[in-house]
Amino acid sequence: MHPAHENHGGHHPMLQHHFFNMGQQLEASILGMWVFLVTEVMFFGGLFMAYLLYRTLYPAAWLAGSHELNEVLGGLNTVVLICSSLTMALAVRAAQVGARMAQIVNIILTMGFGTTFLVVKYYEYAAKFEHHLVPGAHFDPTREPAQQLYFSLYFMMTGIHALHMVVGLGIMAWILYGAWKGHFNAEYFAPVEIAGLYWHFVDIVWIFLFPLLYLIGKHQ
Amino acid sequence: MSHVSSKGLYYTIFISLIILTGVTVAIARVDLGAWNTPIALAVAAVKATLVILFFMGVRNNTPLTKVVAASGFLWLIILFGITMGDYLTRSWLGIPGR
Amino acid sequence: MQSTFPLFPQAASSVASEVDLLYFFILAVSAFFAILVSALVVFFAVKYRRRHPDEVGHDIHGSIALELLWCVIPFVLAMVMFFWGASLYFTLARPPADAMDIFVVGKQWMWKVQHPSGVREINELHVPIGRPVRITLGSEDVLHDYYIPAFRVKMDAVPGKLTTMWFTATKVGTYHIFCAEYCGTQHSGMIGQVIAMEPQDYEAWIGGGRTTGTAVENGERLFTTMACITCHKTDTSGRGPILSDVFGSTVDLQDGRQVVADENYLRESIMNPQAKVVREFQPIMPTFQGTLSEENLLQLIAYIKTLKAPQ
Amino acid sequence: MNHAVNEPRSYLDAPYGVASWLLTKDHKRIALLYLISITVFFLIGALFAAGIRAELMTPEGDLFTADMYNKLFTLHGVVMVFFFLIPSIPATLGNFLVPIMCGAKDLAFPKINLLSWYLYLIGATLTLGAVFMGGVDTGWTFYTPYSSMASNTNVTLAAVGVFIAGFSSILTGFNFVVTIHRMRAPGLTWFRMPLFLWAMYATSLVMILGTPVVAITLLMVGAEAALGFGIFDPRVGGDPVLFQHLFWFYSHPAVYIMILPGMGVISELVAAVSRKQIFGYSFVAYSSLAIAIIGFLVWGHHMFVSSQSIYAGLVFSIITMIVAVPSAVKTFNWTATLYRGSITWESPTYWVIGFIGLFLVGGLTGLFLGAMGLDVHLHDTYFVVAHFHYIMVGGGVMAFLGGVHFWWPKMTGRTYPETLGKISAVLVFVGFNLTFLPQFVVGYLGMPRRYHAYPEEFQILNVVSTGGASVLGIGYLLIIGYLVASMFKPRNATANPWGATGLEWDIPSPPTTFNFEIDPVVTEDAYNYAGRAQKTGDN
Ligand code: HEA
Ligand code: HEA
Ligand code: HEC
Ligand code: CUA
Ligand SMILES: [Cu+2]
Repeated sequence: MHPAHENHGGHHPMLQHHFFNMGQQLEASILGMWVFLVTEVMFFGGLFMAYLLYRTLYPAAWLAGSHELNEVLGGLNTVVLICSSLTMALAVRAAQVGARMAQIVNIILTMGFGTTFLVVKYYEYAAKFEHHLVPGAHFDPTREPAQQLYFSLYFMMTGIHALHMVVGLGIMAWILYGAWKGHFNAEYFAPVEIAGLYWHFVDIVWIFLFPLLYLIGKHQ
Repeated sequence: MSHVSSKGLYYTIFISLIILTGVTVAIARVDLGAWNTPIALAVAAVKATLVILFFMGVRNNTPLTKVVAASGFLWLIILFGITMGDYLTRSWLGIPGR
Repeated sequence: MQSTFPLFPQAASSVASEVDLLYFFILAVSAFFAILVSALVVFFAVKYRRRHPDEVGHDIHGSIALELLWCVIPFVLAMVMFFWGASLYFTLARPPADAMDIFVVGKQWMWKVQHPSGVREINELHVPIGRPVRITLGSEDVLHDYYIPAFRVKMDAVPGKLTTMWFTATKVGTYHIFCAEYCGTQHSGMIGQVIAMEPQDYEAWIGGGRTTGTAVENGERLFTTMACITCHKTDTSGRGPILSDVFGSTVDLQDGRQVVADENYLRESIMNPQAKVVREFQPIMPTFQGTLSEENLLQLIAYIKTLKAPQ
Repeated sequence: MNHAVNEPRSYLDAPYGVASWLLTKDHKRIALLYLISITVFFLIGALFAAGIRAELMTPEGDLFTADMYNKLFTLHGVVMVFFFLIPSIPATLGNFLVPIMCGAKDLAFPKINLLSWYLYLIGATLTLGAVFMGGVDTGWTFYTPYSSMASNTNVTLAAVGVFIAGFSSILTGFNFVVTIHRMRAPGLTWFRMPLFLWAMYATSLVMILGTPVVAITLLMVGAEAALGFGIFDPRVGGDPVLFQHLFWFYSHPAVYIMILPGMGVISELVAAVSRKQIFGYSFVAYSSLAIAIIGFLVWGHHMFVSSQSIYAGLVFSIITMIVAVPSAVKTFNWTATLYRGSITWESPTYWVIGFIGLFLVGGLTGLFLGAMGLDVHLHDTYFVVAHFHYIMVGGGVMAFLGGVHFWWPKMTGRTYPETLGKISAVLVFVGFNLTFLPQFVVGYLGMPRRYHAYPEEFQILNVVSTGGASVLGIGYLLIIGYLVASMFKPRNATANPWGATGLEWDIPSPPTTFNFEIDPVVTEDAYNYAGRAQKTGDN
């Protein structure tokens, strides 16, 4: 640490030197996380913009593309993610009340749901490769060209979302380590809280992706 | 912000989310004409709001956090609104490319 | 062409002097503010220079009246610029109804021109003076931009759609054509000349050009050779809709939408037929993407535009 | 100054050695790391500019091949915009000053601050890698479908480089927002903040809300170029113009990322060189926010001839005109601040005056471009090139250099030779006008930009321009020369060489690692020169 003139005595060990107190530190990290999430919203926003435009221009292609997706798997994944959001919220709560075991269990459950999601996603992707639905040179030539737009966006949106899940799992592993060590308690739980914010955000993205990609024109 | 919500609240939200997922899937099978997509999006928006308010704790947070949380969506509306404004008015003049 | 050291471009179209007028207006406003502010800054800096090291400035905090003044004046001036610029833009965007049609296709790195009579040229454009010319632009590969500085007109050529620009040349002469949208290696070589001629000279020139038929005739020929005619007949026996009178009409689509059949609609119907399927028809029309060049496409569209239902 | 034995050491001396710099979390050291890196990139960008100007001496394309020329201006634009100007003031002066002006010991997230510098380096290295592997030739705007389908250069690599650098800029902005919201000293209310903080706050908003969009857009281009995803491909129904919307949604606001910090610097400098309360403080403060927010609604003014709808064009044009008003407010307030001031004639003043003059011309020529009917003629000609160099180089770089000259004693503890400071400011001003004034003329004549060869009648103006660039270049090199030289001299700067107000002038030059020995409490408005004179008078 710094050979500081400042006296850390009496301060919480997790208080960084440039903050006045734990309250300021927590508020700063939560605000920081929200600001970061705004950038994430804008990041996905570019893709949603392209989606919105092309869906307006080529409704038929979107219908045909959507019919190639497995609605059951998509729905399953939605439920899986909602479960993970619940366990995540419970994990944060456990940290807030300083319950170590509950933290550990809930974080492991969250990671379990996250992994399930990715495994399901893997099977979905594999099927797309088999059916020549991956845009580019091998795209099924009998399909209307605009369907390539649908699948380009499908892969970019779900792919980047899945990447966020992978990052999320990494963060969870790190939080799990802290929880195991018993770092988090009523006074210091910011890492769990902001990890939770991230995880919920990724869930929200999927809440929109599911109807937009999987559920177009199911009545037809 | 050391507000601790009750577990019961979290379970309630969880169940609402599951139900709403069911609602989205069910509604997709009914033919509502042009309304299918807006309703699906509205349900998604409700779900997202629930997550943001309760799971993410914005309900108990400072006004600043609320503004920040809203600003991303507001800016998306700018992006979507003006860009679509361009595409939807392109044929009005009846002159290609104007 | 021009002198060897020009400082102001020639004005050789009907809109050129209007554009210049707006230019001079904004120039005058700008010059006024630039000189005013610069003069004040230098004047204050000299007049109120520091006389001794401990001096501080007067304690002035501001003035609402002044702030309002310099919000409102620039705002009003800016609005004048906006309305003037916008009305000029409308003039530039809307070709007169009696304009003659010329097709221009940009392609890395040349401009291919097709006159109504079917005469073609590359990197040159012969036009009569005094007559509005409407140019329909297409692109075979990437973005280009057809720019004639002496006419103060410019428009992007966008792959995947058609765009329009128009002008009336007013002075006989030869003027630059530039490609003004970056398009790769020879972007700066994608240049050419407009040759504005007296109408009778133009007629003579166009008469001397060798053609393989007018654009419409070529379109008609393509309509047969590309087998459009097998589906699009003049009676209801075809598998495709009757194309007579389709241009400019409102078409009902399969998915309930309605579109106005303009040039871009016709273009899309041929290149990406399944994007907008006409109501009560099957999406069986094949795409002609890759089979039809942008020029052929323009000819087909020219032909379809002439199709009229018998009275 | 009286060096007591147990006085804490300055941030420059406290732990020494390479590792202590490369792993530092001190915002002031990170600022210096950034300062060095952006100077390197400025020199690289300037070298490309020298290449451009040398080629344009003659109408024929004789010095470089066409492909080479295209790569030169692309890399010039990419390097100057993404690796020099965008990080210039925020990451150097901003990093250094934001915590100090807030009265804080550091930014809210020091580790993330360091991370942003590394991301910047990684992004820059990838882009330079693209240079060494043969360059990129799309123009800094990366327009599709040329970039995604036709160009066979390293588009993907360069796009990824810019993508990563984008995150470094996001992280900087994010750190500033949180710091300004959460770490201000007691008593430092919003309307007591120095205007530089207001400007950095507004800039950060743009960074946060805009940059992610260009990041995802470049990713889409990369996916299209590398994997054949057809998001902007007209052959599958994609629309190349959509790319322009997404690109300018960021890149127009980004021009305010480049100028707002400069405006903030000038606001500080104007007050300091005239020892006077800034005229209309709250108008200057609010106009920064107005520019940042309204600036998000005008992006389509780059697309007046792109085939966007005329109605969208109308909206963009009118808002473009409106966004000029807050800039006007700032300009007039700076001018009014000088009125009855006590104006010093030291080198910062030269940069202030230079900035105001050149920014004016740059801003006013923006109005020509914002008027739709006129932009049809001017779009993509040298008029546009002159416009943005007047603002970005005449405005942005002048403000940056002014700020560096003003805070140099604080940052390094050294002074530089005043005479050289003045000479270089005059050289840059004169050289700059010689370079870019002729480009307005040649632009109205119709010379398109990104042209490797041009018609003969444009030659004389281009020769003048190249000559001016040489003067300009000498001016820049001179500055770098004497500033670097000053680092080898002993520390001789006093704590407050300009007699300026502001928390940064109350602490030693250079400051200690934690900035403040005693946590400051703010009791007065910014720029309270009159009050301060009162106090010393009373003594
Ligand atoms: C720091 C960068 C910066 C800044 C601040 C600006 C500021 C402005 N810009 Fe500029 N611009 C660029 C950088 C910048 N620009 C770049 C890089 C490009 C080209 C990109 C490319 O294609 O490669 C470009 C291109 C560009 C175009 C597109 C041109 C084209 O390609 O066809 C337009 C069109 O409207 C425009 C307008 C403006 C306007 C109206 C402002 C305004 O904000 C200016 C406001 C300031 C003033 C007006 C001066 C002060 C006012 C007064 C003294 C009072 C008097 C005022 C009135 C009477 C209103 N700019
Ligand atoms: C911050 C941004 C920034 C900065 C600082 C500069 C600085 C300069 N730029 Fe830059 N420029 C851009 C941003 C910037 N530019 C952008 C975004 C584009 C658009 C790119 C595109 O189209 O995609 C552009 C394009 C551009 C063009 C148009 C190219 C074209 O369209 O074909 C030109 C032409 O003159 C030019 C010139 C200069 C000059 C002379 C300087 C000078 O300020 C540089 C001064 C420095 C030196 C001159 C070098 C050091 C001196 C020497 C080594 C001595 C010897 C000198 C000579 C022999 C001349 N620039
Ligand atoms: C296999 C049959 C077939 C061929 C060959 C064919 N078309 Fe079509 N065309 C159709 C059908 C069916 C439709 C209506 C459904 C649709 O819009 O796709 C149609 C629609 C159109 C339309 C839109 C008409 C409207 O009323 O809006 C145009 C224009 C058109 N075709 C032009 C052409 C041209 C030009 C060619 C030749 C280059 C061609 N077609 C070749 C079957 C065909
Ligand atoms: Cu074609 Cu530039
Ligand atoms: Cu702009």
